Amino acid sequence: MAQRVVKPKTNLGPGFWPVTAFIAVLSAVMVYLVETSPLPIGLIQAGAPADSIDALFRFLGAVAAVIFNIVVIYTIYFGIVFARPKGAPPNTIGVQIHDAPVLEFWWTAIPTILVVILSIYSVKIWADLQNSQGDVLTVEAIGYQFGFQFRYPKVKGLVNEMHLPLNTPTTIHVTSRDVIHGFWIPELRMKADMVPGLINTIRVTPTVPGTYHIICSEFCGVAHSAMDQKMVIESQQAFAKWFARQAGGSGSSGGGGTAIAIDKGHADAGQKLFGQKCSACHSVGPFDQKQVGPGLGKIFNDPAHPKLVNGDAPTPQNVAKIIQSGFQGDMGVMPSAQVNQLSNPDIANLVAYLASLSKK
Amino acid sequence: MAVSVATHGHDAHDDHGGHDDDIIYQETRDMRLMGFVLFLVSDVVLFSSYIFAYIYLRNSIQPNWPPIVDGHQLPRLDTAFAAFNSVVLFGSGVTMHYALESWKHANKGRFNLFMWLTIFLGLDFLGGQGYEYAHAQIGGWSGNIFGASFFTLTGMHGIHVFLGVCFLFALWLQTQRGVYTEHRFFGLTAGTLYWHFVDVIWVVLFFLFYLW
Amino acid sequence: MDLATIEKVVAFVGALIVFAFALVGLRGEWPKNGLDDNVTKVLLGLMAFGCVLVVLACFGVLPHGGGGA
Amino acid sequence: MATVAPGVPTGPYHAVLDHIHPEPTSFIRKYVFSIDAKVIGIQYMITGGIFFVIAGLLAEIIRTQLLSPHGAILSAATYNSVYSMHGSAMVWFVVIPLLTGAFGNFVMPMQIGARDVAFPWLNLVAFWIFPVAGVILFSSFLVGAPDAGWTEYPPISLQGPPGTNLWCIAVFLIGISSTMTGINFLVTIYKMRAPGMTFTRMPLFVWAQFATTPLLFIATTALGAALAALFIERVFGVPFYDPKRGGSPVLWQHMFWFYSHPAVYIMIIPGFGIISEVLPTFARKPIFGYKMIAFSSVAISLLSFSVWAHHMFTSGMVPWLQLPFMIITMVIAIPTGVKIFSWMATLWGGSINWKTPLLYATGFLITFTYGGLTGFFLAAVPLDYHEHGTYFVVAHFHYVLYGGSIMSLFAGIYYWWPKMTGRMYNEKLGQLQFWLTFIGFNATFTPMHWLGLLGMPRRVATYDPQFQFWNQFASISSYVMALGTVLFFYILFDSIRNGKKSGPNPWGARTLEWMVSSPPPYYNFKKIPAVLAAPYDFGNPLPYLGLEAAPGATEATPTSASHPVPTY
Repeated sequence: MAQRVVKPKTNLGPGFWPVTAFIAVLSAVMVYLVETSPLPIGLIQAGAPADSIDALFRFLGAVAAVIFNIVVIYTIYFGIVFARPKGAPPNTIGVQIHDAPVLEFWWTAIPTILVVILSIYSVKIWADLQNSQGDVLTVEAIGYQFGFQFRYPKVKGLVNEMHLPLNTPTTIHVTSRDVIHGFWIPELRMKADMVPGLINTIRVTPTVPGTYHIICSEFCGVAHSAMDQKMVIESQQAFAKWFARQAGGSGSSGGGGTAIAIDKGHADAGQKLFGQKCSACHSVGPFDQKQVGPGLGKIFNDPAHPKLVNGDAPTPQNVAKIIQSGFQGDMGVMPSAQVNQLSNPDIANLVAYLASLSKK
Repeated sequence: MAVSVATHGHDAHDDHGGHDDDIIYQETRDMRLMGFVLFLVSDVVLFSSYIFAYIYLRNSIQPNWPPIVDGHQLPRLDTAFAAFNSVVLFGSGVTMHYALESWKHANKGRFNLFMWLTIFLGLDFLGGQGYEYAHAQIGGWSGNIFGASFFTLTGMHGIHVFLGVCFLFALWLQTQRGVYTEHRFFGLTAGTLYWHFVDVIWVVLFFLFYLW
Repeated sequence: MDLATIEKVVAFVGALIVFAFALVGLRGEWPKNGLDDNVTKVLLGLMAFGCVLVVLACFGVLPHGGGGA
Repeated sequence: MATVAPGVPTGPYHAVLDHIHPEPTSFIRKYVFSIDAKVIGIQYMITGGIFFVIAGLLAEIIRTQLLSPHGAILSAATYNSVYSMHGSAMVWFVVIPLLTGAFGNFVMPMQIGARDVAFPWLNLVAFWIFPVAGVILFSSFLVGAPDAGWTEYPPISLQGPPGTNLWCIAVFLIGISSTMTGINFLVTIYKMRAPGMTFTRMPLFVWAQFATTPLLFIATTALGAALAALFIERVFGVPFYDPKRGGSPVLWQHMFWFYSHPAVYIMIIPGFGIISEVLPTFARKPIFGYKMIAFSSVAISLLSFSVWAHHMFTSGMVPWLQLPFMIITMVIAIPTGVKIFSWMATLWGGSINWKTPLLYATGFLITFTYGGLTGFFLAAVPLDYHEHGTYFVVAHFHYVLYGGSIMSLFAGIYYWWPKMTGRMYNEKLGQLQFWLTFIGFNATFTPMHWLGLLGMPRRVATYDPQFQFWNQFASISSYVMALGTVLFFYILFDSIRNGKKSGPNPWGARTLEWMVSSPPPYYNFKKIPAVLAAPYDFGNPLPYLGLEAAPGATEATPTSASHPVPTY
């Protein structure tokens, strides 16, 4: 066989125990850091399920860190220590060992025990979420392409923004009007799919006031990425005030603010905005150059289409109205200015830009 | 090193060509049979998927079944006729079984009789399905989920029956041309298994759509 | 006698015949042990079960409530 | 009657060569419509490689788009099509065909000592469906490519562009191809092993293929049913999924994931098999815990049928049903963990020869462990409420699909390349390519974990500007990965042109495919060998009898006069 027989190393290698100690220390440090971190995933906890979900994250994170350290560091260590020495003949063999039943038993048993522990812990937190208190306030959230609307008890119609009072166990029923959306408030660590024809329920208890995001987490169409809406957690007094306004007012649209100063719009700024917000669905060609919505290049003087999609005359005011409140009809669905995050001056700029296109 | 090699009986067969050939036939037949049965298993999964879909859709609008469409309660399907039609199909399964048995016992006359009985009963079943389709007042294929499930599942089954009839007819032609012998008839085995499979799928569909 | 009754009578008689022949076939198949034989056993058995279903349907045991709303 | 040498059993494929198909002579029959599993395997590899390049370019377009929070180059509509096609192509047209079709066909028959698969013509048909389906898939770009992600959840996919129909057809066809391959491989492995090759003497790659086959022909059929229903609903308006007409969108998710979760294991179990071949060969010691690795593949395969709803924790199902799905998902970690520990222990005490395939195998070990551990975070239902549908998921499945499946593919290609072509590749460049891929990969996908946890949903063309830094970091790292891939193709090209002859067994491996010349002869074995033991006992004589002039097999023992026959 070989001209020079290199005896395989059968021990654990020279540095096994130091490396093991290193793994132990590193793992201990990582576990300590994960377990003591107040915000293990770096997001604030704005309400009730967040803390228990973060607790689960810490626990899993600690276990995962230990396992990962063991696998990676030993693999690298074995790789270095048992590398074939330079000059050894290429058919030098390693230790001819097939298995070690005791070792295999333990490395099956220990993960099994870990899985049992992790399952029990997950089930416990799951049960807490299922049994958590809700129902003091019940809100219904409805997704549509592309935004969220809400129905509050005793408020007629739908409101366009969500406000939640502090320290109030709240049940949110989510559903959808058209396609599947996701309803996700990262700071509350809660999410449910908004499935048309189905009502899913989540329960939260907000504890930290502030403005947060509701994010759509299921692909829902061309403006999916823009489906990101503000929601407010506020003191019970502030909420009561807001709620009274909704209950008293028309309730339907969140607008009704200041009028749009159309004549103050700048076409240049409008062009930039158009590229960011509108060009996903609209071309600047004629009406028929349809992408998702119609082309807008000749919106103010198109003999073939003398009216806007909603049947109004093509005046700057009416165009601004569509941009502000969105559109839903047989041409498709366009999100409102609030969903698109367009301020009133933005709308004026856009109208000015569209007007400049039509003049060409 | 301990050499553990099993030795077996049939190693004294290297003299006559026919014997070797038999072994080759037997091994390929076993492989083809196993492949064919696995194909039937994957076909079972295909039907099971739609059956799962049917049960799922049905449960999603409990307790009204058949569903109410536009304020109008859909009628149940015609159980009496379906019972009759089912017997026709099950009968064809039994005749096919006896056709294969006759072939194994080299009884050509009875084989032909049972084969044609099977094909005739299969066609009869297909005709009955046509009658059923014309008379089922459940809003057509694309009207509602009942029609969608019923016509998709029974239609898929009907296609299988139709292909089965073609398969059996082709097999019969092959027997007339002497493709199969008394000892080598894998095609007939496959055809019989396929036909039994089609019948058994109907047992499930019959229960789901008419008796549940 | 209306059409449905005739259909039921024919189905009932047919189901008994088919059931009997299926059982005879099954008995003949029982001692054999190839893959095809085993599959045939299962399928013939299910077919016999189908005949039982047909009999139940003929006597209106299934579907419960006699159909309709 | 052909002459049979004493000591070699007969049988259809055990019979002497001229008993079966003679070697074709025309180019078309030899290289295009060949029924030789090795040629078909290489055809799969080339076709899959082409799709890999296309799908990889789509990935780079995605990353380039995400350089800017407002979307750098594409409109949202185009972007949606691009990532949908990237996912569909990578899953169905790259990873699955390469791991099963390519390596399964090239390596598996040789490893069990067979001359071909059980149904060579079925194999031919199964292969030719694959490029046709691929062309159909990519031609959907001409009419408006599908835009709802590779999962195509209705109802949004019901409104999708016309290309969605082509997508249905293409995936349906590739499903048929997978089903054929699955049946073919199962019969091959069950019925055609060489005499004496009992189940516990099979190489582990064969075990992996064996464990994958039921997934291929059972789960794939369910996907076919779901796709056909989607197609029927889109074209004929038959209600299955549309809630407005009584259908259920969640029904699609059940049917889709009933396939697609097992599909995850179709994409990884053969990879496990490749790793289990590479590690003992380069550590030059037996694989540690052969039986545990073999049985855990089967266990994973069976368990994978009962975990599909863990993709649907947020989509609305009976709450208590979440628990069994969560627990079974976690249980899968046990056989997987056993495998990982066994691979580590295989390195221990070895005489490790650090070549590119082994680098990839250890790279696989590290990234796959990472991906498996983040899988735990997703399996735990409460955490999944936060992570579902975010970049955390994207990061996780790229860790298992790229860090797992594609790394094992790289390992397998480097490992068997000399067998396929008879030529060595440039070892230095190969190692450089590994480091580019490994570092680029980790730098691309690690940040996505944080992005997802902090609130970035997946499938977005634009994103919150606060995430810009890590997105740019990921995009630039992905270019490093792309550079690695370009280098990879250069290495293969260079090897074909300038590579030195490898000889039959350059690695000193012991499985049967290395016992024949490189590239292997038509019908692999002139005489079917008899197998006496599992193949991994380095230093012992080779456990094969009857190998005729086994090239390079210096340790071979002479043919025995006994007459071994299969024990199946």
